[in-house]
Amino acid sequence: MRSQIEGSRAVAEAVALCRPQVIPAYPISPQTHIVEALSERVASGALHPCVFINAESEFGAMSLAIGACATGGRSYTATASQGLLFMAEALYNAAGLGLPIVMTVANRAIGAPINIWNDHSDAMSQRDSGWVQLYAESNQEAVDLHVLAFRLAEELSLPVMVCMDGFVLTHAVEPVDLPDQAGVDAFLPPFRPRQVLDPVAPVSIGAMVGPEAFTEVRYLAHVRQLEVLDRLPDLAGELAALTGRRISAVTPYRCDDADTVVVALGSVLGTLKDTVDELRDEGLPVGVVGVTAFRPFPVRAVAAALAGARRVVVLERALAAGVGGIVTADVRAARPGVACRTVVAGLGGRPVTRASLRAMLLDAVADRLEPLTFLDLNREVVDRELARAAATRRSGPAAENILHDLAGGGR
Amino acid sequence: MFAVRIHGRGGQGVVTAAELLSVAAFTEGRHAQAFPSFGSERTGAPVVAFCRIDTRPIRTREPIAIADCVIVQDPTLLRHVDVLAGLRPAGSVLVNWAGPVDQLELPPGAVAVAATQLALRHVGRPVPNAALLGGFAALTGQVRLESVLDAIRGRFPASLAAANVAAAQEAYDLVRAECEERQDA
Amino acid sequence: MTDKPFAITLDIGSSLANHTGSWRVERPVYVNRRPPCADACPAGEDPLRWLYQAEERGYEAAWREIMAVNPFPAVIGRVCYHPCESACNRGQLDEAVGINAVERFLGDEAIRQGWTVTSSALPTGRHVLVIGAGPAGLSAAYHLRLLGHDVTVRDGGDQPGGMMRYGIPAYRLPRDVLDTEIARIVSLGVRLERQHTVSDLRAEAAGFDAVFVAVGAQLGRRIDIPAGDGARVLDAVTMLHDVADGQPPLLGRRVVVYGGGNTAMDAARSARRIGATDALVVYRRTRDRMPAHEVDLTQALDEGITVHWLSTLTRIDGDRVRVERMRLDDTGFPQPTGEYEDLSADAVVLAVGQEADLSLLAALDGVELDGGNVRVGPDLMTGQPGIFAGGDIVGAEQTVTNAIGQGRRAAQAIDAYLAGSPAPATPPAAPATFERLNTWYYCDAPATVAPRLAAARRVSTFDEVVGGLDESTALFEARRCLSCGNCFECDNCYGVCPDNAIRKLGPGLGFEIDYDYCKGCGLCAAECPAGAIDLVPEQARQ
Amino acid sequence: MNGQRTFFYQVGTFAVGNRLLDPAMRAGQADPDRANALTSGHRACQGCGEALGARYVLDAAMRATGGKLVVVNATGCLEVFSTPYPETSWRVPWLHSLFGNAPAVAAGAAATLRAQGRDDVRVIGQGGDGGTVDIGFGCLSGMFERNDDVLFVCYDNEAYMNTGVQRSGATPPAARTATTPVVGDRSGNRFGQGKDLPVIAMAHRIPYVATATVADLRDLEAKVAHAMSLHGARYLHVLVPCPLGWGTASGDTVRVARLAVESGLFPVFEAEHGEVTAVRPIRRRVPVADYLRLQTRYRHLFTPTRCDDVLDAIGAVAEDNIRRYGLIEHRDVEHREVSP
Repeated sequence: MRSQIEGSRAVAEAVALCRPQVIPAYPISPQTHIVEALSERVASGALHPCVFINAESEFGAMSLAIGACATGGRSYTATASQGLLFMAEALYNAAGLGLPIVMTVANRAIGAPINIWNDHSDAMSQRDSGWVQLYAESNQEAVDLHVLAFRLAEELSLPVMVCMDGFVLTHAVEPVDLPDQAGVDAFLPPFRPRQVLDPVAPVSIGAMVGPEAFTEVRYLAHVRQLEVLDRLPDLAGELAALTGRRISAVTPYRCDDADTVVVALGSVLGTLKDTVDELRDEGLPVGVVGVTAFRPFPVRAVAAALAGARRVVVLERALAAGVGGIVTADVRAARPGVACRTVVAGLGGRPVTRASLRAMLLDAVADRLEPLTFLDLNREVVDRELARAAATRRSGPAAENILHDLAGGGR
Repeated sequence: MFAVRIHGRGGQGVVTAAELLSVAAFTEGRHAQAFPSFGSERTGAPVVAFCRIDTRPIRTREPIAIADCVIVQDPTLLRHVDVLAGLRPAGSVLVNWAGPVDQLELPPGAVAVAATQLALRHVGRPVPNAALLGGFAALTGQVRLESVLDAIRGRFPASLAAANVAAAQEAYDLVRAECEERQDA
Repeated sequence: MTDKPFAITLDIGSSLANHTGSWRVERPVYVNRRPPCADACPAGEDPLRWLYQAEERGYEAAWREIMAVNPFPAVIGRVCYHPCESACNRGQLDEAVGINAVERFLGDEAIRQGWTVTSSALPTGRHVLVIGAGPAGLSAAYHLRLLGHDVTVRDGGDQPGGMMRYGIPAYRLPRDVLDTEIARIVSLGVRLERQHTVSDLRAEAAGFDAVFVAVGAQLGRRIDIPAGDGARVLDAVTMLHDVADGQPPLLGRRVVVYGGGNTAMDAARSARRIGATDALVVYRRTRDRMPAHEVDLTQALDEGITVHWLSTLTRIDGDRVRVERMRLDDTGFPQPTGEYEDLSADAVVLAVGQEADLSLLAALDGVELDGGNVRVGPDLMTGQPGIFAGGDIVGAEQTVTNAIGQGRRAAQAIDAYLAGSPAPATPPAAPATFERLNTWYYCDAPATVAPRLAAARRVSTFDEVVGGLDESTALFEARRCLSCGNCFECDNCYGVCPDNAIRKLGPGLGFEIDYDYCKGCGLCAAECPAGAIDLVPEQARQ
Repeated sequence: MNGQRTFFYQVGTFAVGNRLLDPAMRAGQADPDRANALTSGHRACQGCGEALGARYVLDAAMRATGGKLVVVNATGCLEVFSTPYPETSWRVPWLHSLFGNAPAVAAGAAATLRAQGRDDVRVIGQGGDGGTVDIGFGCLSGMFERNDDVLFVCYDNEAYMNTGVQRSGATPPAARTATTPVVGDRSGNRFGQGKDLPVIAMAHRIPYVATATVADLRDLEAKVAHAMSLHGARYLHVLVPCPLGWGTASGDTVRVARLAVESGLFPVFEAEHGEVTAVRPIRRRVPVADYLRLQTRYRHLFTPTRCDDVLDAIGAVAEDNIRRYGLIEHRDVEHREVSP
């Protein structure tokens, strides 16, 4: 059913349609509306049987999910930012144990300085945790991805993280088509765990593995994650039969004859597409590649989507300090030999506007783009701070000074 | 694409207003996107919410810089916030104000409606958002009053919805009368 | 492992493939150590074994365990001075187990239930003559019958029992009890010839394959004390014999008994029972050095008998005796002080020891006498092959219990002699010392105090003074046994092994250590209440 | 206390079994068919108190639940020695996740069971003192305050033994560890209350909190059985001596645990809803020195010179426990002091 609904609520509805049995959660902006809605559905009995647990921390929440999932319960949680980092140890553990937990990450920056607004720093920091990472462009896609995520997770015994941009998507009210319960039930059979804590057939889960087998365990985990790419088209097809919408690991947009292509993840793709449409109208051969599955990284699909591109710009919503792009490295590996620029944009909630994107693309097309560009960087502020830093050479929070500068003080 | 920006204070239902507006547009078969200014502001702080309405799917996610309409839920904001920033030259302004609108130094097209008074009278609490949406429907014609009233009914429990519907209806009537009066003038 | 994740998820219990026994440098081994009670028992009993049965209410089995060693449980349960209890480790914890009282309960229970013994041995056709129907002789006769030999017992007395009958007053050993236990021996097929005093051993031994001489020490020792006219002086042995025969001597109102042994106590207490109003024991040393057993002394004192400590009898004169005060020198020996005291006495009973009449043996070739005793080898055989001697006449402690033990040893030696093979010697097990016990596990449970007849009543009669235990108190007492040095299946080892390396074999079967997994931590040994597990070093392998 | 005392037996309450007792009155560990939840072949040190304690607890819980039990284990010695690939010593459904999250993982398991209506299957979380009082404390406290249906068992050996005997929040005063060395005037771990987790657990007013040791099996089993008869968050704190970390003879594990109790240094009690309901009285009191002397982690208190001031201070801790919990029973019958 199609409705005008907040993204968080839509995701909560989608999750509820998947009949999770245990939902542990710890509140963190901008994930709160999702778990609030779920707690309400559990309390009202609309989602039954399901246990909603107010965890004492994100670490606790993921740990509760681990226990719940290992006992054979379909388990879901949501978090963001610092919360994801606080979960980090448990994330690796859930993945290592092959527990098919599904989690929403309402993407948000990581402090310090503390920042509650959207970027991808959080999820990117956990890209090697062994979780499957799927990024939603819109709330509709977020909904579809969640339904897909449970099926994918449980079929392959892997945890799946659905990443949706905090506030930008979670708090946006827009039309979303939710599948019906019967359809979801048909798509998503009851959870049959590969391994389960059960007195009927006891096993020991979580052995200590030494040098003699650890490499093999890791290799198998890698192979298992790659299976996601094999399995995804079929499952997406099944889901498309239900929803009429098809999810792909990689979605090219107007790439056919594009010699400059922007690669991006998440909600910025919408603004990018509008920008590309605009430039196309002006005759510039530009395109967009949206990456939905970042882990496992769809190397072949990305390579295929970029096959005709002469220039590639990777629009990053996170920064690997000291290197620059994060996604860029994977794109480069997929398409070696093609000029690949990194544009870091929208950190900490800075709006990524069509105007800025347009200017950046024009630069790209004109080969004026630096290998690493910070979109809309306030040059004046950073130059002043750098000059000051060079003069005083002291440690301390640059952020304080910048804020002071922005407030108009300037020292 | 029709872009609306709503200014208010935390706790005044600014976000709800944007959402209800988007729902009203949605019920009319159009595409709409409502979203708040993403901040950590607490009750009383100036806040903004946005609503885009279009006949095509809305993909862009940038904040509304160029607005077709600005709704000001709290006139005291006018002293602190540049509510008119990015307003299209022919853009509409709807302000919650019980007095004559020309006291407010707003563009000539600005319309005032005493939404707080209407809310107090109908709802019993100073929540001007529903009334302002009624006024918006009358002022811009972007959504029908009935769509606004349906959105309100879909959002609130029956008695509260009825009170808000009454406030919206009355605001609609007042603004419509005002607009007609101006047109006539 | 089917679909389970490789290496991360494992099949339960698979660590059994890991034999941690290789970690071990010491191995625990179950042992049966020699408990102090058994070590101390002159009769050769192993009280722990029959207490173990009694603890389970297996009273008949317990009794049979005793009967395999000692045919007089009911007698011994009354008259033994229970060195087992003195040695009992429990005495160091709270109070010794009342082993003797339990034995008496078992003996009495056998009488009540009419339990009998039979010999399952095939007749050997050999015939043994036992001279003396005292405890040593009857014990030997009993064991010889159990071994399949024919036995004839010859005794000069009217009734069998020897000192059990003629030396121990009836208030300590009721005659019906004695008669029953003797009858049980006789009914095994022992030929008992009463009033048959053997004087020519060589002649009498003819036709027998072996002889056991156990005539006892029936002569009261006399000492030289100046005695004036009219002095009435008796020896305790004679006095007690006469009392036992129903012909109590006339002693008068005040009786002085001289001596500090059990016989002195018996004499004094018997004197009270045959009419003396005052019975005074004169003893030359102090109470803690008195050879009489504490329980006898206590009972005597309870009955109103007084003791003159540190005193020797120096003269008996008519109805007066003179005693000299003594003091103990540094070696604990009494030395005269020259201080005297006169006491009035209608009669003086000398209880200063007993001697054997060895004339019977003196004439035999090869038989050597040593002071008042017959010299025997470790197998109790005298210098004359086939002639064995035991009991009081071989210089051992003159107690019923010891005599019974002597009789059994003699029977075993005679059996070996008749078979032409030496008795097999088993090396004694290591002792079960108190230090080896883990006493934490034993409940605090003081000894049951046996009910006693009122002192007033016991003075005037020969009714039994010490009452027996009833079933529940006997059971309680039996269960106070610590089972020193021997497993009693408390399951501690099975419980405390962190490696589950102990297998429980089932009731009565004990435990087994699984050396595949035992790491040799020693917890089982440390937590064994009874100290029945030793840790022994593992041997280096080639 | 729960363990019913059986007098008039040579061995009643205190030993594991005893053929004289009705099988129902024997400890569960006496049962030839006991679960052996932790079976042979594990790689615990000789005389490991934790291995012993874990089997005691889980066997008792298996008994109480009819075998319907799942177990979640924190990282630590117990986990490492029990499940090195390719072998596991567990015979119960068992999961190891992380060091600091066992209470939450266990609560998650309980949540699934509740959601699936499998209330007959019960959950135990377990870990060492590090995983309980330190790194796992946040999750544990959360589990307590939510009253999740989990029995959490802390096997307290008073330091991080798995990593080589470093100090934990449960390390007692004056004990030498790898990070509280005895150097110069420094005398091992500093004095202070440490983290008294049973009392902290009580402050959550959860249905059941109890302490126990591997030296009193029947008491331990009774507490596990009682805990499993209840629902909600329950906490059992079991003292498990570590021969390696404490420097005790491997055969002394039970003895030293017993002395910890008998000296008054480890109070054994139980509490329901935050109130102490029962106390195991000291049976044969011993001076704290008798307990400390067996352990090389306290050797510096005795050699080269005896540190009476430190011993007195530790003695004062024992006195305080005795007073606080009423560990000395005032009985009519006078009992002889015998050192156990």
